[in-house]
Amino acid sequence: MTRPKNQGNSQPRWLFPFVVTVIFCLSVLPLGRLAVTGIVSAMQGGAHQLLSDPALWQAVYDTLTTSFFGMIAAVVLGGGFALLLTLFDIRGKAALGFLFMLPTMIPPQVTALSWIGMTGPSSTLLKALGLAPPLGSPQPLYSIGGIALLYGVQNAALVYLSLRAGLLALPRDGVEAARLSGASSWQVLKDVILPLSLPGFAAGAAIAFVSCVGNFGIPAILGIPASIYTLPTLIYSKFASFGPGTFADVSLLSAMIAILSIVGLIVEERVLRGRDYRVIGLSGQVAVFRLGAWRWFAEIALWLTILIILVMPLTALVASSLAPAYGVPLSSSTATIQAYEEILFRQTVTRTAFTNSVTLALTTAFGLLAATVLTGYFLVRGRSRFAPVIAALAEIPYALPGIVLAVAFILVFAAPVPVIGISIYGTIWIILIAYFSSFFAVSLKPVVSAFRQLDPSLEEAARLSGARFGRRLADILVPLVAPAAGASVILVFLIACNELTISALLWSAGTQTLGVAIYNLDDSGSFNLASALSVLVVIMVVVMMLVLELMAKRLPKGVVPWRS
Amino acid sequence: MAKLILNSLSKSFETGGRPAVNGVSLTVREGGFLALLGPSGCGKTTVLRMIAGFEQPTDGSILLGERVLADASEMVPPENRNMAMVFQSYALWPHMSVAENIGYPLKVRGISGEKRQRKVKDALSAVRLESYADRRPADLSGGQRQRVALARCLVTEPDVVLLDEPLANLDRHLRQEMEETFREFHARSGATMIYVTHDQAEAMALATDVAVMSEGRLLQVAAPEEIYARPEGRLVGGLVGQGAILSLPSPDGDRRLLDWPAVQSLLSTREIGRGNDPAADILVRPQDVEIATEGVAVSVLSVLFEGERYALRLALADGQTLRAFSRRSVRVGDTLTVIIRSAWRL
Amino acid sequence: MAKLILNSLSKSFETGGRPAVNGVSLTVREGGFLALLGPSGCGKTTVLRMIAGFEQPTDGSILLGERVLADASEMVPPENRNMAMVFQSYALWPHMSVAENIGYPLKVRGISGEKRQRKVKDALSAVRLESYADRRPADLSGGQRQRVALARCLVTEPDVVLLDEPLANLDRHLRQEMEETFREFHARSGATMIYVTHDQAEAMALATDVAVMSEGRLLQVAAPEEIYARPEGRLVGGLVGQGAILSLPSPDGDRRLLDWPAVQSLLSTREIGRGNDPAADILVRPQDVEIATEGVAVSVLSVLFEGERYALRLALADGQTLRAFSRRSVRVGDTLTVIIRSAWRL
Amino acid sequence: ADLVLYTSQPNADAQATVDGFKAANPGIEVEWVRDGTPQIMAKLNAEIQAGNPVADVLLIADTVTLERMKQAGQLLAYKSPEAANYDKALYDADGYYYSTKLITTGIMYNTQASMKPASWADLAKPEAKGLVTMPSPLASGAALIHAQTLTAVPDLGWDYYKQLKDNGAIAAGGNGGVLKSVASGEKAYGVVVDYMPIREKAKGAPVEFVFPKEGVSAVTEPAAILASTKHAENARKFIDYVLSEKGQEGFLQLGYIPARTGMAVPAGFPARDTIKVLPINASEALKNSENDVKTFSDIFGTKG
Ligand SMILES: Nc1ncnc2c1ncn2[C@@H]1O[C@H](COP(=O)(O)OP(=O)(O)OP(=O)(O)O)[C@@H](O)[C@H]1O
Ligand SMILES: Nc1ncnc2c1ncn2[C@@H]1O[C@H](COP(=O)(O)OP(=O)(O)OP(=O)(O)O)[C@@H](O)[C@H]1O
Ligand SMILES: [Mg+2]
Ligand SMILES: [Mg+2]
Repeated sequence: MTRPKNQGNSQPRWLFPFVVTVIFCLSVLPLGRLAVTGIVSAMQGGAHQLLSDPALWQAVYDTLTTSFFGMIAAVVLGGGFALLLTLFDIRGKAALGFLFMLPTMIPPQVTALSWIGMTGPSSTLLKALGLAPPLGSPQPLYSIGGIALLYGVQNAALVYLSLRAGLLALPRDGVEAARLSGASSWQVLKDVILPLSLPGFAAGAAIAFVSCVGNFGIPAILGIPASIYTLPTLIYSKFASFGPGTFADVSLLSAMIAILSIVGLIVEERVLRGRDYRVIGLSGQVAVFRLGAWRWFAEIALWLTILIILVMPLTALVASSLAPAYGVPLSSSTATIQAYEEILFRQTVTRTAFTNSVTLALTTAFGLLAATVLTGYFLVRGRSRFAPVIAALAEIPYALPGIVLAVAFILVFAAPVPVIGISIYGTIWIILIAYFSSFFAVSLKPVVSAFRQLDPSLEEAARLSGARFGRRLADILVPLVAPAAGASVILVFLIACNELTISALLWSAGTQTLGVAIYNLDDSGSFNLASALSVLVVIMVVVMMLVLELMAKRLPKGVVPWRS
Repeated sequence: MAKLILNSLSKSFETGGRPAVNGVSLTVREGGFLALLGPSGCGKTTVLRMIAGFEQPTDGSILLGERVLADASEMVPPENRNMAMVFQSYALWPHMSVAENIGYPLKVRGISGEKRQRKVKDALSAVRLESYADRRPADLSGGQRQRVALARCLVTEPDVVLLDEPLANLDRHLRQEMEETFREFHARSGATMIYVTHDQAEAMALATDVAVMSEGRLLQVAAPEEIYARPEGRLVGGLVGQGAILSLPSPDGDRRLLDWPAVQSLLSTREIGRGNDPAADILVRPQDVEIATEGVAVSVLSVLFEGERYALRLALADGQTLRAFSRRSVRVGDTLTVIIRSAWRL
Repeated sequence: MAKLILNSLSKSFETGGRPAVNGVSLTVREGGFLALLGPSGCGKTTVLRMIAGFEQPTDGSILLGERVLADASEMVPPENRNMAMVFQSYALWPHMSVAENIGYPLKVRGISGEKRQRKVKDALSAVRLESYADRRPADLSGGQRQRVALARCLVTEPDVVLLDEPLANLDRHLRQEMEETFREFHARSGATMIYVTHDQAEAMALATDVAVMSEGRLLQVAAPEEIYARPEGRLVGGLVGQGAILSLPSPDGDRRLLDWPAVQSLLSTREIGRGNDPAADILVRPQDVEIATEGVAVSVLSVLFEGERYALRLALADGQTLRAFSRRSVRVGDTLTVIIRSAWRL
Repeated sequence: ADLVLYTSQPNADAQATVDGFKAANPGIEVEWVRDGTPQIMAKLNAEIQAGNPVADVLLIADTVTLERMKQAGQLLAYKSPEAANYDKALYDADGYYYSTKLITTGIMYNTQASMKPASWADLAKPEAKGLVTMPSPLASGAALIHAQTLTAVPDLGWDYYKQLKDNGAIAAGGNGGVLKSVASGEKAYGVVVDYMPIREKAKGAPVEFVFPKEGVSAVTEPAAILASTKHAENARKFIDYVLSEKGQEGFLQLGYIPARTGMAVPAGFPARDTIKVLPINASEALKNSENDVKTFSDIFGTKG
């Protein structure tokens, strides 16, 4: 009599160790190392009064409020786009979806500055309308609301992509049944579509929240003038006056951030708990609602949004790349493409940076996808007790400001790796690992929510066909979560392409990234060169997206996020 | 409520070759109960989906009384049609409990509190799912899901009820109970009902009218007795009842209902002068084939036990097959003689 | 291939109250064809899912020959069981075309090129979907989807085939063809087949053994003729055949098959000395109820046209109901006299 | 590489410095990393924590930071022969660090502004209400030094910053942000390091830079050798180079005021002796820096 060989539950034996190893390397190791250093430093540097400093609690409060409202803004913006573009008969969906991705590519400082310019006394737009506030009047964006708004713009694509993947998995007949029940479009949305796409929604909102908690660029520009400090800006200020207690302070502040992001996660978990999102049967087609007379209105609103979040900052960017110096009024006589010549033909760093960033971003996006599909599968199907812990650990690195994560990785890797004796410090590998760690959550979220919605019988049918785990993964699971996988790859790619704060600390000769190159140019006052490089990055991304568009027919349905 | 009129309704899908529905014209009278019968893929679901407003006709129009519900250019959205439907795929909302699923159409209509609870409870007990009110659809068996879909469909007072194979996954007992429920519901509410089924016994038992479709076209509409007794054409003849269709020489005149002497003479003409006369399709129903001591000789091709009786497939001398019932088992290969009590020229 | 043995198999779900499957012991002999019959929600699908390996039994074990497939602690994963299944919900892969869906089990088994194409083509033509090879499942009708699921199930050479209401959405013609396909497949491959259905005629026609379940328990397993002729207990009696169950005084001795005189005497005893004798459940099948000029008087409760005949519900004087068939229509409320040719004490 | 340099100089300047050094010392392979001062310090300290500092020499914003490193024993002393050509205030007496240039912080204004500021006090006048921007000490090392320098001036002190705050001044980001904000006309006046507006003006931007009459603060971009260096010899050569006339000439070329005595000033700057540099005591400043940051952010910060 032969005994059964292994548990019949759906995952292979190596999956749990694999997931644990991934989480250990990408999250536990750097965070743990940082914590150890923090504790050691706290003991050496004496007890710090950080916790009793009201400024800290004010910062926690400000972080929470800005992140919360930022999340709301991202959800409204990204959710609105996702709903309108996937469910309604809007014209020009592809173009709108395509353009909506791009603001993620514009560095937040650029967006912030162009918005300040737009709404401030020198705004050409407001001047033309006669609405320009007098010189010196307070800038409305220097506020909690302003920060939240820009967070929203910056993170809207996160919500858009993750929700869109959820919407594509909606069963059409469920929507139809609701309409036939007499529910108006609004009721269908509220009672059926949103609850069913809740995993995607919650994932997008959670990742947006976490991203806001860790953002540095926007509060640095918009917050500090209004005396609004968030935990990341506070951390920067600790680094600015580096002292013996700095590591302790930074670890403590990072722990705060970790707690905030875990709070966000718990909320997400609560929202999703005890519900079933498995779509029974086929979900091949998406229902399309007619907007009727509202269509014009919706289309105008969508294009207007694109204008504000993309065209205006981009115009500002292009304008400053063409200006010979900052503040010189741009006209056909003053405009010069000298910056582009300089960037393209004289600066050697440009090519290195392009190669590095594109390689890093592509490797991270696709490498992470492999890890996240497995981890996501484990989290959703695994019924493991450790699932919540693993989910939380995956999330924290993304919430930490890049500088903290980079420090953590320096702490881990500055000395040669024990046993093998190779040092990856100063090579591109350390940036890659840090990227893996930081963007793990971005990549994981949409995939997890897609798995939540999957009808388990589809996998069962494949198992009975004799397909082993790897096979099922390749043939059934990945194609079925393709929209989410596509979203995760594109998101990670977009974010990694422009990444600055991590690589700023980890780069060394020959491993400059685009973010670093732009920052360095900007920091040294070569604004026009920095702008020109930014414009080139946007152009590069647009070209890559167009290539994707050309390949779209060969890719699984729903992968290319602006195609319906 | 008013007549439901389909006016040379057509629908082509982009991906499909031939139209899924092709020029279907049909009037369902007020409070009528129409059964839609037809082979798999003939367009039944598509017709229902157009009536419900989920698909726009590519041609033709749908009217409810005077009101144009849909034509090729415009349509009333489903939520304004006051219809209810049982989907072939059930279309339950996985995030709602059974009771919530059933109560949703009431909720949307603003019925709440005690009244809604009572109605939901009634609907639950009508489908025998009282104790499952708090389950999620994913935790139900196939038949239970179907029953939830049924309950949801019947909980309101719709003008038109569309049922797409609503009993396909239920056992005989429940089927009978549910048929009873439909009948009651129909009598009570006076709603116009359209019932898609592949089970013609069910169709006959429930409907006031039976429509038969094939390959997107409407073949015949008539009352059940009528369509059973006088089917038009091979397709309807083959679909309604389990008859076998024989190809025999045309009988004289325009007699269509043939008795044994007439059939016998046709069978024998065929044996003598074959090929001369134009062939006619003659429908022979199994209950009209009687095993007797004399008659036409047949050999037994197959014998299936059906519980109540055996279903036989018999071959005539020239290889054409007949169907028959027998209370006794016979052996495959045996030779029998049968009398054909009645037959119908299609 | 070998015997499939279920050994006091049980399954409880966390959310469900009573166990979905409760101590089911059953042996399907090698190459057997077992039909699993039972009311909706009785645990049929759950049994199949345990055999396939999707659910772990909470108690008991499943063996294929000597090999333990599953018990409460361990199980062989489905991919190593060489089984095939038609899911009640079809479980087609929406991202693959029809041909890809069907070819997938072959692809996994490393069969490729010409051979795979041929097999897929054969399977497609067996389910009459030759021209739909390149469609996506979402663009098919309900019955067409079911047929794709069928084709996918039969395309390989599995040891065990599990069919969960595989014909529920097909019309009679296709059903008959598909039944024929199953029979052929069974004969050719020698696979052990387990067939869940709610249609007992189908079950009887196809299976070598019929198992009846109710509320998670196995009530009776026997050959079709056997179970039809000698059902055990009210539940099986009620499920198999469309009989009515009368509550009458116990007949003398242990005679179970009762003829008209015996039934008549029971009916009359009942009328005289009721309440004394312990009651017995007597199953009366409609085809055994004959409308005659004398016999017991009944009134007609309902008349349903079924095409071939009318199905009557009749009430005895004390209100108990009988079912009968009639070739002629009768009116509701009429009084008839009927003879009960044969009855069965349960 | 034979020498690793961590610097907060702008990119092009760092490259030029390294190129000059290599030209003067052929055969020495130099690797350099540049970043903002907070980042470079975070990086360096993390490396030190991990026990493997990579840098050999530092060339970063201010003496205060290096003073701290000196006290922590992280620097290597080297008495450069070039020190003789420098003012004693510009290098550490023990030879731990040497200033290389003077980057002063003064006032820039948009040419369209109504007032032409001539002193720090002008920024607190009603004409400048809501129109002043300055870098934040959190983002810029120079800004902290500037605040510490100005508050040490008896007439100004923290009261001056309170007046600025009351006058609607904002403190945000680094010097680059200030430049953009003033050049684009969003603000009229900015507190900023000298070379930025002077360079932009040369390119045609509508800005002017003034050295206020009270004097300017200066950071001196000192160079130092790390105690853990593995290339001490090359490191010394580097120090010698940046202090040498040739090295200083290079800084001049880049548009900075060289620290070495007797050097010219770049185009656009007033004569060296007309620039009044306010003094700062590095060890004093170091002691107070934490407090000063706090005071600063209490004024501009969380209480506002
Ligand atoms: N995942 C689940 N969780 C809880 N209860 C379940 C679950 N799946 C099935 N059940 C319950 O177990 C019982 C048996 O279900 P099963 O699906 O086996 O029924 P079935 O015999 O196949 O019925 P049908 O003919 O309606 O398909 C039902 O009462 C059902 O509600
Ligand atoms: N979305 C679609 N795109 C393309 N073809 C479709 C689509 N939906 C249905 N069809 C085709 O239209 C025809 C009619 O489909 P329909 O669903 O109306 O059949 P049906 O009569 O309900 O069949 P069944 O009894 O199998 O459910 C079928 O041949 C089907 O393949
Ligand atoms: Mg259908
Ligand atoms: Mg079932």
